[in-house]
Formats: sequence, C-alpha cells, structure tokens
Amino acid sequence: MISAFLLVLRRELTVAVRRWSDLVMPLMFFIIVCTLFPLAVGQDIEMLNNIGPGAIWVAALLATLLSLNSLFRDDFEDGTLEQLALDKEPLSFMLLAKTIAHWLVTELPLVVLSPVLVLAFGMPVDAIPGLVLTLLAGTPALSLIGSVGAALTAGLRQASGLLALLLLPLTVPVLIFGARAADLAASGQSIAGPLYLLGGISVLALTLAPFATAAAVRVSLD
Amino acid sequence: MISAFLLVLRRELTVAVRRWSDLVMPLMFFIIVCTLFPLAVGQDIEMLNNIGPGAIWVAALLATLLSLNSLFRDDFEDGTLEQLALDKEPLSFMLLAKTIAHWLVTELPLVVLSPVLVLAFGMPVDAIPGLVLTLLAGTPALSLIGSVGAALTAGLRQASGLLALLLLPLTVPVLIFGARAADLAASGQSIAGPLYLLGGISVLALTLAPFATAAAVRVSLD
Amino acid sequence: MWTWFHKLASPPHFYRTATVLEPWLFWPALILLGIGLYGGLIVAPADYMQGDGYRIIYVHVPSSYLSMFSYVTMAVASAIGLIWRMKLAFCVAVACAPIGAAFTFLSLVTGAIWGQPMWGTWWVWDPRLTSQLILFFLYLGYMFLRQALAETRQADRASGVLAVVGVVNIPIIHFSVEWWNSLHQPASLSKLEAPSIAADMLWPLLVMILAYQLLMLALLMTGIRAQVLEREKNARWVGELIGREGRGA
Amino acid sequence: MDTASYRLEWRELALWRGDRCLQQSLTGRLEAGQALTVRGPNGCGKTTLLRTLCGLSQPETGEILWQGVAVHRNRPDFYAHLAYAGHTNGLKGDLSTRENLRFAAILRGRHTNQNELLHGLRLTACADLPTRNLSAGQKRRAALARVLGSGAQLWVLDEPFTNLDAAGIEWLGKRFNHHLSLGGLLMIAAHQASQVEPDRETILELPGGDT
Amino acid sequence: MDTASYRLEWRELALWRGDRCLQQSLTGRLEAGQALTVRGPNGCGKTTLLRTLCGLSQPETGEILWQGVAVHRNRPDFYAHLAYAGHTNGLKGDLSTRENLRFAAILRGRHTNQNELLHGLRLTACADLPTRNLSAGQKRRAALARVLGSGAQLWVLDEPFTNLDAAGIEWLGKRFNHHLSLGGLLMIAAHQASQVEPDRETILELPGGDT
Ligand code: HEM
Ligand SMILES: Nc1ncnc2c1ncn2[C@@H]1O[C@H](COP(=O)(O)OP(=O)(O)OP(=O)(O)O)[C@@H](O)[C@H]1O
Ligand SMILES: Nc1ncnc2c1ncn2[C@@H]1O[C@H](COP(=O)(O)OP(=O)(O)OP(=O)(O)O)[C@@H](O)[C@H]1O
Ligand SMILES: [Mg+2]
Ligand SMILES: [Mg+2]
Repeated sequence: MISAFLLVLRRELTVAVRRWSDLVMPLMFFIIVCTLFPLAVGQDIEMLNNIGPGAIWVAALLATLLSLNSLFRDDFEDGTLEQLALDKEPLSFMLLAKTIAHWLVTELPLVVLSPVLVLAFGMPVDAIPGLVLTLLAGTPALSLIGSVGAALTAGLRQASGLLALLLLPLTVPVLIFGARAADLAASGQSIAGPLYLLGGISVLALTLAPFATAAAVRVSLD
Repeated sequence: MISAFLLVLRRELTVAVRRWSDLVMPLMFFIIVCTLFPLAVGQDIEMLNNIGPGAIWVAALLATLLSLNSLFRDDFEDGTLEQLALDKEPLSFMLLAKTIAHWLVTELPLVVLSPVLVLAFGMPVDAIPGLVLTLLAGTPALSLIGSVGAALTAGLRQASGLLALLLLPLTVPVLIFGARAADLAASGQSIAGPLYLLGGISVLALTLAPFATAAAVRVSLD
Repeated sequence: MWTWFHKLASPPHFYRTATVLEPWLFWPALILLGIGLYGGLIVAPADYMQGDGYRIIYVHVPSSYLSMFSYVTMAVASAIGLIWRMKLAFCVAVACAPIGAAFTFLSLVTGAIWGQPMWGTWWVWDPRLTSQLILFFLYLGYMFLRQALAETRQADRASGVLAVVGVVNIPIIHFSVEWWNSLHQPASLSKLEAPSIAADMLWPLLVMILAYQLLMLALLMTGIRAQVLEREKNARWVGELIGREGRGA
Repeated sequence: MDTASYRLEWRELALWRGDRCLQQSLTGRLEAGQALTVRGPNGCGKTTLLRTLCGLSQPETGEILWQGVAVHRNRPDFYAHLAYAGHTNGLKGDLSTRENLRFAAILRGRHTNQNELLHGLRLTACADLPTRNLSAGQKRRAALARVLGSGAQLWVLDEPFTNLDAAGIEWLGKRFNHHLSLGGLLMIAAHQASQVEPDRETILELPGGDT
Repeated sequence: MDTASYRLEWRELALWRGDRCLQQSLTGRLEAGQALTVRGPNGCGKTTLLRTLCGLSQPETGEILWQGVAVHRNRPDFYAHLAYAGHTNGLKGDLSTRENLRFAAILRGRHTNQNELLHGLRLTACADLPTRNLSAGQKRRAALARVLGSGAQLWVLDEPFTNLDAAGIEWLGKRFNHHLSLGGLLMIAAHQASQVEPDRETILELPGGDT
C-alpha cells in the first residue's frame, strides 16, 4: 500500500515536471494577484499592511482553484483514472498521493514565495514566519478539500465555475482563519490559536477528504 | 467568409448554452471571487472601498484565465480544431469568432454583473458607470491576448508553454490600467486617459491577435 | 422493523404514504400559519426599542431555522442513499434542495430588510450573514451539479457526496455568533430556562416555527412524489396509476 | 458534384517526425474516380502522410499539388474540395450528432438531407444525444457522416473502419464505390480490406515500422 | 500465475444508459481457460457490459460474482486478478511507454521483463518517446502491453484489435491462446474474429443496436 502510494506520488511529480508550463501558471498568477493590490490600492503603506495577509491568502486560494481544474480531468480523459480505480490498492490512498503531489507542486512553491510578497506589501519582516506558518498549516486543507470538488467535476467540461461554486463554501473557513492568523502575525500577536485551528482543519481534511474523493471518482467514472 | 464567421460564433454559443448552468457559472465564479476579498480582508468599509476596483479586475482576469484554459484544448483533443484548419474560410477569422464567443459568454456577463459587486465593496453608486466602462474597454484585450496563449498551449509543446508564460505578463498592463481607471472612477475623477489606453490595447489586440492565434493553432496541429 | 423499513422504502408504497400524509401536513400548516400571523402581527405588543419593525422576526427566524433543518435532512438522506444504495433516499434529498434554497433566500432577504433599520445597512460581512450566504451557495452548488450531470444515477451519487461533505458548514453557521463577536442577535430561544423575550412575543414565534416546519414537510412530500413519478415513469405501477386517474377524470 | 476532373499529386515527399525519417521520396498521384489505399505496419507513417497531404503537417521536402497548383499556395480552393476524418472524430461532445452535422454542412455551404444519411448509418435513434454519450462505433459513424455529407470531391480517411461493426463496414464500402463512380477521389489508410472495387484501387504499401 | 481455478459469474444483469435499457437478464459465467467474446452491432452495450463486469459502472439490477463472492464486496481481491483495457488507452501522454509500463508493473507489485514484451509488440524503437507522439497502433500496443505484462488471471479487453496491423493481430491472438492455456480467463468485445481457438471460446451475441 505504501509502495503504491509512493509510486503514484512519483508519477505525478514526473508528469508535473514534464508539463512545467502548467506548473508555473498558478505561481505566476499568485504573484500577479499579489502585485496587483499595491497597484490598485495605492502607496498608502498602512493600508497595504492591513490588506496584505488577506490578499496573500486570497491569492493562494485562487491559484489553487486555477490548478485544481485539471487535477483529475486529464486522468479522466486518457483513461488512467479508470486504471487507478481498478487497482487492488485502495483508491482513496492513491488519490491522496495525487493530492499530495498537487500540494507539493502548486502550494508549496506559493508558500516558499510568500516571504517575497510580504515585502511587496511593506509588511514588517517579523510577519514572515507567522505568514509562512499559517500557509503551511492551511494550504493542505485547500488541496484536500479541493480534490473532492475536482473529483466531482472530473467528467464535466468547462466546469471551472461549477468547481468554484462547489469549493467556495467548503474552503471559506480555511480562508477566514488563515487570513485572521496571518493578520495577527503581522501585528506581532500570538497566532497559536488560529494556527492550531488551521492545523486541525487540515488534519480533519486529511482523514476524511480522501474517502470523499474516492467516492466521487467512482461516481464520475460510472 | 462572414457566414462562416457567424456560424462558428453560433456554434460556440450553442455549446455554451447547451447546459444553461455553463452560462451562469462564470458569473457565479466572479461573484464568489469577489466575496472572498471582504472575507479575507475584514469589514473595514474604507479599505473595501479602496481595494474594490482592483479586486473586481482580478476576479475578471481570473475568470478569463480559468476559461481560456480549455478554449482550444477541448477542440484540439476532439479534433474539431483540425477540421477548422481544413476549412476553405480563413482560419484566423474563425478563431476570432471563437474568441468573440468566449468574450460574450465569459466576459460580458461579468461586465453586466459588476454593478452588483460594487455594492458588495460598499463603493459609491457613482463608481458604477466608470467601472463598467473600463471593463467593457479592457476585457476584449484579455480574451484576445489570452486566445494566443491558449492556442500555443493547446498542443502543449515545451516551447509553446514558454510563450504562454510570456503572454501572461502581457495581460498585466491591461489589469493595471483597468484597475487604475476603475479606481479613478470610484473617486469621481475623469477616466478618459486610461480608458482610451485600454480601448487602444483592445483594438490593437483585435487587429493582431487573430493572426497570431491562427499561426499558433497551425503550429500546435503540426 | 427491517421489513417495515423495506416496505416503506419501496417507491410505490412510499408514494401512496406520501399522498396520504400530504394534506394532513398541509392544512394544519396553513391553520397554524394563520394563528401565528395573528399572534405575531396583532396580539404581540410593539417592541419598546424597535417599534413594529421587529415583527419581521416571525418570518426571519423560522425560515432561518428551516434553511438549516432542510440541509441536514438533505445530507442525512444523501448519506442513507449512498450507504444503502436506496433510491428513495435520493428522492428525499433532491426534494429538499429547492425547499431549503427558498428558505435560505427568504432568510437572507428578511434579514437584509431587517438589517436596514437595525444596523443602518443592508449587508455587512458579518460571520452569521456570511455563513448563511454560503449555505445558499451550497444549495446552489448542489442543484447546479445535478443539472450538469445528465444521468440521474450519477447525479444522485455525486450530489450526495457533496451534500454529505457540506454538512460541516451547519455547525459553523449556528455557532458563528458565539465564536466571533458578531453584529447578529445571539441565540435567544435556545436558552430555555430564561428566554430573553417576552411571552406575548414568544408564543407566536413558536407557533410560526411549527407552522413552517409542517409546511416544509408538506412541500417535501410533494417534491418526493414528483421525484418518484419522474424516476419510475416507465414502471408498471405508474402506468396503472395514470390509467386510473385518467379514467377517473 | 461537378464533373470537372480533379487530381492530387505529390512529389518527392520526405516525412520526418522528431529526428526520425519515416518515409522518403514518396511520389504519386490520385485522379478522379480512383482510390488510394495506404497500408503498412503500425507507425510507418500512414497518418503522417495523410495529414501532410492535407496540409496539416509540413513535409520536410517535396511538394503537393492540387490541380497542378501547390497546395499551400491555394488553401481555400483545395480545402473547398477536401473532407478529412482522422483518428480523432472531430465532434463536439456537448452537441448532438444532428447539431454537429448541421454545423459542418453549413460551414461548407450545403444543405444535405441529414435524415437519409443518419438512417443509413443507423444513427437515427441516438441522433439527439450529446455525442459524448455515444458508443465508440456511433461516434465513428457520426464522424464519417460529416465526410459523406460534405459534398467534397476528395475524401481522406484515416482508418475509417475502426470500431465499426460488420454491417457498417459493408455499408461504408458501398458508399465508397458510389463516390468513386461519380468521379470522386478517395484516400484511406487501413489495416483491413478497403471494400473498394479492385479496378479502381491503387495500393500504396509503405515500408517500415520498427523492430 | 497460480493454479487455482478462477471463475466470474453474473446473474440477471440489466444495463441502462440514461433512460434506455440496453440489455436485460444477462446471465453467464466464465471459467479458467475460457474466453468469452462479446459481439453485437454498434451501440448494443458491449462496452457497458464490460465496464459493469469490472465494477466501473453499477448495474441497474443483478449481481456479479468473483469466486462466488459479490464483486463490490471484495474489490481488492477481484482487482488483484483483473486487468482491463477500454476504448481509452490509459496512458499518460507525457510519459514514455517504458515509464507508463513501469508504473503499471510496480503498482501490481511485479517485475516483468519489459524488454521482451516491448520487443514482441514492436515498440522497442519508440519506447522512450512520450506516448502522446506515438501512432494510433503504437498507443494501442502500449495499452495492451500493460495488460499482457500484468500477470492478472482475468483480462478484459474492449476491442483490442483496434488500430493494430495484421502482424500485430496475429501476435496478439497467440498471446491470448497462451494465456488461456495457462488457465487464464479472457473477455473481449470485438467486431473482428477473436483469434482464439474455437474450443476455448464462447460467443455472446448481444441483440440490439438502433434502426
Ligand atoms: C441578511 C441578514 C441576516 C441573516 C442572513 C440572518 C441569518 C440568521 C440565521 C441563519 C439565523 C438562525 C440561527 C440559528 O438557528 O442558529 C437567524 C436567527 C435570528 N436572527 Fe437573523 N439574520 C440576518 C439579519 C438579522 C437581523 C437584522 C436581526 C435583528 C436585529 C436578526 C435577528 C435574528 C434573531 C433574533 C434570530 C433568532 C436567534 C436564535 O434564537 O437563535 N437577524 N438569523
Ligand atoms: N444518456 C443516454 N441516453 C440514452 N442512450 C444512451 C445514453 N448514453 C448512452 N446511450 C446509448 O447507450 C449505448 C452505449 O453503448 P456501448 O458504448 O456499451 O456500445 P458498444 O456495444 O460498446 O458499441 P461499440 O461497438 O460502438 O463500441 C449507445 O447506444 C448509446 O447511444
Ligand atoms: N518526436 C518523435 N521522434 C521520433 N519518432 C517520432 C516522434 N513523433 C512521432 N514519431 C514516430 O512517428 C511515427 C508516426 O507514425 P504515424 O502516426 O504516421 O503512423 P501510422 O502509420 O499512422 O500508424 P498506425 O497504423 O499505428 O496509425 C511513429 O512511428 C512514431 O513513433
Ligand atoms: Mg495512424
Ligand atoms: Mg464499445
């Protein structure tokens, strides 16, 4: 089971590297969204400071949405999803590997890049560890919850809007807590509370989402 | 030539209307993205006011990007792009029809709906005409520039991915001028300058983009 | 117990049960609605702070409560359908969605109307309001997903998964007032020992809630019947039913 | 169909994919009323040849002439007489067969009687389903219907018999012969028998394929 | 391959798509060393039957048993013995044939000698190309290689001969017979001859298809 898991993970990463242009898109998008705010809002440092954490979180959520769109669609169309569903290893496990690959490929670069964007918003350097921590704790939940929605819409074309509609209600708590925690971090307060909550949501999603995803994939294939 | 143009346009629209939910979806998506900002940034009305125009433009760009993703990929995979390329009518013309359909289906609803979102950000009602005008002037450029990128990535050669990456930043000027103009409009200033600029970019894109798109499609098919 | 359960779960049998139940739910609902409105609009005194404006509570609170009740019903029915592969359960879930969406919409609209005099604005990005809006999106998502999937069987199971997953939002809505400091009214009814509301104002509210509840169940029966007929339209018993009614008319 | 006699020629074509040379010095012609069947092992370049002749791919060297004029010089005229069906079906999955066909017909400026064609291909019962839901053979039939109803002189078909049942193959063979008897041109790639009357058919056996 | 004798049974299956009933009351069984060839006109439900037997679709009514146990009760055991290739090839276009096969093999916990299989299927020369670039027949071969190298007892193949050249069809037939002689089970849908020795083969002729 573990070996199947690692195998799927490795294949996903290989495919992602071959399609590096798909990989860079969400990242570019993240940067563009973040840089746009200072342009839209103007030079008022205090204001920028204020919206910074929220903006970074929104950008992360949107970048996730952008990339989730094709998480299962390609596999659905070329028939590899079918093959996974016919394997003796539990489907939920292998889909979890796919989701983790998605996180590594899409979310992790955002997290790594976020310190740079903190500077774009003129936030204090001390805010960096807090922001990075909240993103680390919260983005897994985004990927995991997102995978359920992606699995439900795998067989549908032009489903980006539907996907957003399905995912928004489920990801908003993550967004709210994430932005709140990042905000606290920026103003130098303790972020332990919301951070644990975010971590809690991620762990909960980790235990439940794979099963929902597997069920959804089986439905999409029917 | 005109009739082929209209025909492609009609088919694209039929495909979109086929499931009425598809039509409503970009709208829902747009609304959802716009609701994310207040959630993440907090309830401070002045701040919301400030980021409003920028947020609405980001939402529009994102909706465009998400839908462009599949603008030509579907056609490429099911072979209808091949069929268009083999038609006696000029390919660039028919692709322009596709792009216009894309604009009508994805962007126009956003433009129409944007006044409602102005309220979500608590912006003054006077800001509405300005915002709508900037969106009207700027979104065609997004669709047109986007179509070149979509054509390049349809067949997904590595080099084309790179080009698409170069194209994405091209939309940034549109975004910047758009957000700036909307911002001016919201604070009651004259928007003539940026508006002409946006219109200029759109017209330029209209005259050049179709040829680039056609060339890109032929490259993708080879 | 199980035989009874299985008998109830057979579509023709349930169809007949629902047909019998429907009027027994509908008419009491109407009567209670009348009593509740009379009590709420005429008997209950004007509020010393809000004047008559507060009377919208008699619409707002019941519809808010039922918006959540409908969702839970939908999720439970979906779970049953997914686990035991029971088609009837999906009929229940599908019937719940538009009813719940309508109540949610009503709650949002009445809340907004009430908010205008109370808070001086139609809408604020307050946790309770936001989460109620999100509940509305959840209903929409459920219905759009069904719309997008052409085959009923597939739509049932896919939307079922969504409904079950989305149930996590219900506690968030309910407790949002306590978890965040919110503009919105905290729970005033659930504190049973010492209700923070005058008895004259309270009883019409309770009556209204009961009336809404019965109304929701009546609508649910109608919805389920329509679903059952739609799905079983090729079955023999439906043919007989239509034949009989056709002859009767 | 008009009575002018058409002709497609190609000279000294070299087909490359990546850094592999698939075929070299291919020269040939196809005249009105004739069929060319391209055969050869998997991967020898049949599809590449057909796509190159249609102008979808560029040949590495060599030239392709339609009515004596280089094809890339006169796309509109060539494409007005060409109908192609490749390995992919060229159908929009969200549209029904009828809608897909109507679109193709209007684009060509024709108003064929769809019903007769749909009936012949036994697609009547599923003509209003989104083509996404059709069975593999039904999709193939719909793709062929587009070509058969196009009114084009030159049909280029890449493995047209794929996924078809026996009755479908036979019916298609009849249509091929009918098309040829009216002076049409036909070029197919196939692993099965082409169903064309032997005296109308030329077979091009491509060498190659890998070890 | 172990020597236990396997068996797949299905009882009273009803296959529906949308609101159309494709097949009713299908009952049958497949035992070790036997092949079942499903035939029938396009759109009669062959693919749907195969997918249902594999557990990819739910039958409207009826049950499917592997070794006497309902399939959906014991997926892991059933799937450990099953290899399926449908109309889609199940290959990642960005990975090479070798990579695709290696992935499939490791997932099954096997280390077959890829090279021999690739050689038999004449894929050696293009084994390191991304499968997206392969010819139609080569893609099909790669998909078949996955099944042939899986070591599974039950092979379920939907139109395996599609796009294959004559030599490929013959080679595949030999492998089928070899698999059966080792006590394997084979189920295919095909419009061509199945290449299986007649005494091992049962033919299931599905009625239907549309006017
Ligand atoms: C658009 C605006 C509003 C929305 C979306 C909304 C939503 C809700 C919801 C969902 C509930 C049910 C809570 C539960 O049962 O846990 C509720 C209850 C209630 N709402 Fe609102 N509301 C809005 C505006 C208002 C306003 C302006 C007032 C009055 C100042 C108000 C007063 C109440 C009261 C008194 C309850 C009953 C609380 C309880 O006993 O639990 N609401 N509302
Ligand atoms: N939603 C639907 N409503 C009605 N009929 C449908 C629907 N979806 C699919 N069908 C029909 O169901 C059948 C599916 O058949 P299936 O794919 O199993 O055929 P097949 O025997 O494999 O055919 P082929 O030989 O062409 O591969 C087709 O006839 C198709 O038209
Ligand atoms: N980038 C590349 N580098 C090397 N060889 C390539 C490349 N891309 C494609 N090929 C090879 O080119 C050939 C393309 O063949 P083509 O698709 O024309 O074959 P075909 O004759 O139509 O075969 P089939 O009968 O299988 O359809 C294949 O052998 C493929 O492996
Ligand atoms: Mg080929
Ligand atoms: Mg089939």
